[in-house]
Amino acid sequence: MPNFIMSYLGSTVTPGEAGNQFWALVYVLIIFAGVSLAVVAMNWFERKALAHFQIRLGPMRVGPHGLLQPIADALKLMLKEDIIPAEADQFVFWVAPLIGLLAAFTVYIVIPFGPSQAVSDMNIGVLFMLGVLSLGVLGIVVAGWASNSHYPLMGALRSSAQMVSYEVAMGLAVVSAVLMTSMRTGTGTLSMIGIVESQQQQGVWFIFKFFPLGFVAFVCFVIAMIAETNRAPFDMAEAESELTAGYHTEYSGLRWSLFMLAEYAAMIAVSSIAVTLWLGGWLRPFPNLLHAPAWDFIFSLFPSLTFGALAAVAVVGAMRMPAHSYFQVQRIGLAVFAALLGLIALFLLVIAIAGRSSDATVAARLCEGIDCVYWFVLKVSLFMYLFIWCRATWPRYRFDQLMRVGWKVLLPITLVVLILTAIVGVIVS
Amino acid sequence: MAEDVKAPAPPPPEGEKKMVAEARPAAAAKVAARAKDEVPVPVPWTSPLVEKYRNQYGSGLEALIYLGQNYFIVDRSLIPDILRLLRDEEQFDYCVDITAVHYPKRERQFDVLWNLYSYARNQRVRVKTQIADGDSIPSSVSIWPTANWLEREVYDMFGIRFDGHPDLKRILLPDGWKGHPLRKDYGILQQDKEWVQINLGIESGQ
Amino acid sequence: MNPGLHQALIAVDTTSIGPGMAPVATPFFFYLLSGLAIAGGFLVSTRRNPVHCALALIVTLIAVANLYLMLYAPFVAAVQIMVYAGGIMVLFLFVIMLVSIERASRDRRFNRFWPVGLATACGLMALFVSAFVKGRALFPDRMIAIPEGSNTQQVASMLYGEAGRMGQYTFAFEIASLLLLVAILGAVIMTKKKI
Amino acid sequence: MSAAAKDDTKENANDISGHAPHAIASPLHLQTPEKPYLDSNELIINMGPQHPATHGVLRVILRLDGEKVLGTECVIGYLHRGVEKIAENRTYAMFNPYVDRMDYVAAVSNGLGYCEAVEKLLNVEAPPRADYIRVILTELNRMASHQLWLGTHALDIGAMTPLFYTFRDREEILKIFEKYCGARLTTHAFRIGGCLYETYAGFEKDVQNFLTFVAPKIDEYEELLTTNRIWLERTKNVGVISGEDCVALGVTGPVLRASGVKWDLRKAQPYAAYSKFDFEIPTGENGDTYDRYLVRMEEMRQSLRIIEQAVNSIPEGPIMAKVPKVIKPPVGEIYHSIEAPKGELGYFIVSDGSTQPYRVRVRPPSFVNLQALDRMVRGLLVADVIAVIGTIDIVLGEVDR
Repeated sequence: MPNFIMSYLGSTVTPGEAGNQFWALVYVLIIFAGVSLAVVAMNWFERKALAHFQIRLGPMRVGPHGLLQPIADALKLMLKEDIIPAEADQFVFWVAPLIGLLAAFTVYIVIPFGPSQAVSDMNIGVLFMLGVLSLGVLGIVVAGWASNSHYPLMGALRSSAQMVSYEVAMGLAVVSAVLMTSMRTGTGTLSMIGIVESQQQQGVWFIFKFFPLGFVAFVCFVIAMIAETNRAPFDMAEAESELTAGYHTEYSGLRWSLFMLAEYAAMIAVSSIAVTLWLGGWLRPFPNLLHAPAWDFIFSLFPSLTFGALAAVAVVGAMRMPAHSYFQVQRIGLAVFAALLGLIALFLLVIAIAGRSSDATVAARLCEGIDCVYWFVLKVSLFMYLFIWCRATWPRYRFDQLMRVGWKVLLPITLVVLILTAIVGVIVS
Repeated sequence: MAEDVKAPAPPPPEGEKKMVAEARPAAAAKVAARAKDEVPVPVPWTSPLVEKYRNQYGSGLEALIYLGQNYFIVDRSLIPDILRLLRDEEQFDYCVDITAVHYPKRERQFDVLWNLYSYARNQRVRVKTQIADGDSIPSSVSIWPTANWLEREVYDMFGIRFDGHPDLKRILLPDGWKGHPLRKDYGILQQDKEWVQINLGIESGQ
Repeated sequence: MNPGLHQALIAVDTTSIGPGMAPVATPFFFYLLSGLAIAGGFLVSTRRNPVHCALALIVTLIAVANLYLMLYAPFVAAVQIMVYAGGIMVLFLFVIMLVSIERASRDRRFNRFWPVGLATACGLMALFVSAFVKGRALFPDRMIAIPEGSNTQQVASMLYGEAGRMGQYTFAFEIASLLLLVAILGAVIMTKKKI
Repeated sequence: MSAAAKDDTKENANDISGHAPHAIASPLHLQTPEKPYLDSNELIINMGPQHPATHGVLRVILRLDGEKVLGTECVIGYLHRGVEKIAENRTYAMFNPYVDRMDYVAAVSNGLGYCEAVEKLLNVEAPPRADYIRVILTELNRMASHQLWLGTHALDIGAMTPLFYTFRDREEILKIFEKYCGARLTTHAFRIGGCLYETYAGFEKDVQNFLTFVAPKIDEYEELLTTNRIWLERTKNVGVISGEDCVALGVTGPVLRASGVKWDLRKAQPYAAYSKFDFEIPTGENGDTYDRYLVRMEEMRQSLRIIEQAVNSIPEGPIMAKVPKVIKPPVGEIYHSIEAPKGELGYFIVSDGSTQPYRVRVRPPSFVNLQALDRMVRGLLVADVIAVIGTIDIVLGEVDR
């Protein structure tokens, strides 16, 4: 068995491809835990960022700067009474959040955090992602119906129409990116890892390929992905000022939190698709221009530097705490948090140095993996910020306007971009 | 204050400035009135408008001014005609308010009031009529759509029925409520305990 | 079920994966998915509540999609999920939600033609069984070979053809797309009073 | 409708009486005007009284075809406190604080209307300095009311952020109120005959500071919304009502002005010290939600102008007229109305010569304006109902009294 574990460390393919079920399982667990943690962190980050957009502080009481707020929220939601309306369809009501959650988490099987850092590399990875993401709407639709109440029903209707419509534009935008993979090699690929590798081979992120074609497709995809995840300004399905809470009006407690979990997991998932297709996935900036070992080493320092900077921010925060005794505990808490971040930074630094300076397989591989994951996560977090930014800035679209944007604006644009991409591709090659 | 100008004032051509100018002497007149420290009383209102209607309807109509505010006291039978004429011919196109006052000791217990305004003349007038308890009165919804809710409120609060109202039902109080609270015989602490017990499940009725 | 099929499945897996860990659980998943698909189908035809039927149908569709995956036809599997489970079933649900469920569930479940339906089902069953029994000769155990190139490319070349050569099904494919276009136009004309 | 509204601008304001009578039956009992091509069931949906966007406890019953509104019926009265009945059992001075609780976001306006009405009945006039203080505070309160409206209206349409910006700036107004009279929301700032409190030291400076503080903030709100594509799409041609319909339905205030009728009681029948100040009445053209938004934004700026003039020219002198300790107006009745932030706020007071009013009738602008909701939302979508409820700017405390 140890041999079995070690054998993968030298492998350059994903555990799914290698048929390595142990590592596949490990990856699944890591991803499950990681995504859950990311959702929790996102929860905190969204509340803080949104608050600062809106000249307020956001959570400040539970833990220093509200750092423990998500935990408190999670506890509260778990302990809350779980209400199932008397007239609801009990079984469907029970199963609906699970459908959404399963769909959102299944997507992560094919998301490549690195050249071999994925559960599996399917040769239809993109299609798989789109397909499974489209299952998420089933959870929403069924939840709205099972609640046996008007607002959730209307939310479900809106959401089903919306998500089916935007899938079309989304799919076309994706196809234009997939088309770009076939440019130099002649054979395109739908594999997520293949797409990133293709960008590496062609030496350009697809967002900049055939400028502005790639960029337009990317923008269309981003709009469609915001709509697909039911986020502002396309949050028709929940639209709290119109439908109280849309499809999850009747949900409470743990079940409601499952919906939230699914929503945020789906957000991260679609952002991952965007990053993979257009922003070079796990690739660090300029991998072709700056590819000397020295550059490798410098870029390897980024993860530890990031954590170091976060630790520094936390230290400054701890020092700036008011002198009042009430803040003493918070100050200590923040200092501990800073220390934790600092330790992580130190660990990453050690690994980076060890990985780049020695030939030790484990350290080198770990270092490489951390680099890939770091860049990937960084790009995805920018998208997360974009989601919050949009939410803070824009009013909500009306339903018919939303459909108009989907069918009359995005669909033609993506079609034209697709055709132009094909024509330009043929001309160039 | 601008109502002090004896009606019908010519419609002010463009300007608020002129109105302002008119308002000042009126205020001065009021100050003079106060200086004499006499209790103001309603005085007859004379104007071409009043003359016209008096010729038409005779004794069913009384026109008075109190504190610079014009009002008609009109016989109940003339109400729909007068209101319609006021809107169609005299440009009182804005029905500000419809309300009622209860005088339990009178034979005809209720004053019903229409408070009208003319954008063109910048002038207000009140039309008042007296009806007995249980009497109904023609609805003016067909004259001013805004009368809809206002009449419903009068019905709700006083129990005065408006004939021809499209949907006369209670507006502020719940549908099954008993009593009309703005009548003088309805005590301030009084409420429909039965309704509260049945619909809110509060045993004490409070 | 059939020892030959077991052999076939295991053989396929080991050959395709090459030096790795033999996926011992494959027959288990095969039976599991088949069972799910059959159970889903059974529920579709027996449940009174149309939404439950739709959910059962989704289970069937997903189980079948996974069977495709096991047969190394991932493209078909993905399309199955995306088009059927993700698209068509959502529209199904969309329609069902607008139907009065109370009335629908009060209706008789089977109309008076049910013996005809049953007979048809039995006939189909017999056809399948005979094809399976006789097919042992036609499809030898190890005929499921992994074709060259990826599944997506194979589907594409069947539909659109290789360079310079029309594909096997190009004509049929285009006809089907025309049919769909006509259907869309018909739907638009039916719902719009004036265009 | 917009063509009619254009006709109704100030030149033709005299012609608005020629409209056809509009009978409004209960919309829920009306026949659908056109039968849909494919048979579909109508959906009756209850919006409120507990709904995040009905601004309190308004309940709107919507009759929908899909998401299209076929008719609405407002059910109000959840906040009914019988203010008019209370008035009959309190003395004139005792009733004064109650009026603050009607339109609680514009309490100062309510108080001003009531005090002036009783003053008219008593035939006294507030001294000039009191009038100036009244104007300053009332206009500040108009700002506060419009800011609150803007924030909640934007929130209804889905823009969360302006809410916090407007609340931040409204806070400055409330601070001035607090310093002036000790209360922030229900101020009870005025008394019959004038003002009870002299301005505190530094009042003028505070107000001037506020003026310089808030002027760029209004630009900031506009920056977020006025040219925002989504905002335009959500508000343009939504909830259109013509000037004619406004007049027929008795709608007043910014809603009326946005439909092109240039009418503001501060100009038409000036009260307090308004005749001394120079300001514009903003009007719209289309009578849609966007125009109402623009009109209110401009009104905020005009309020600033009025406040600036008032602060700079505030006269010295007494702040209270000679009013008897026990207020006993002579027998008679009076109607007095002011331009509250939401429209014409009128008080009709009947005195029987005793210390308590015989009858006080409040003519609430929100109540009457709300009646136009049905006219404005027919044929629109559910999301528009929310936008239109927000744009009418109702306060349920005033609707239900």
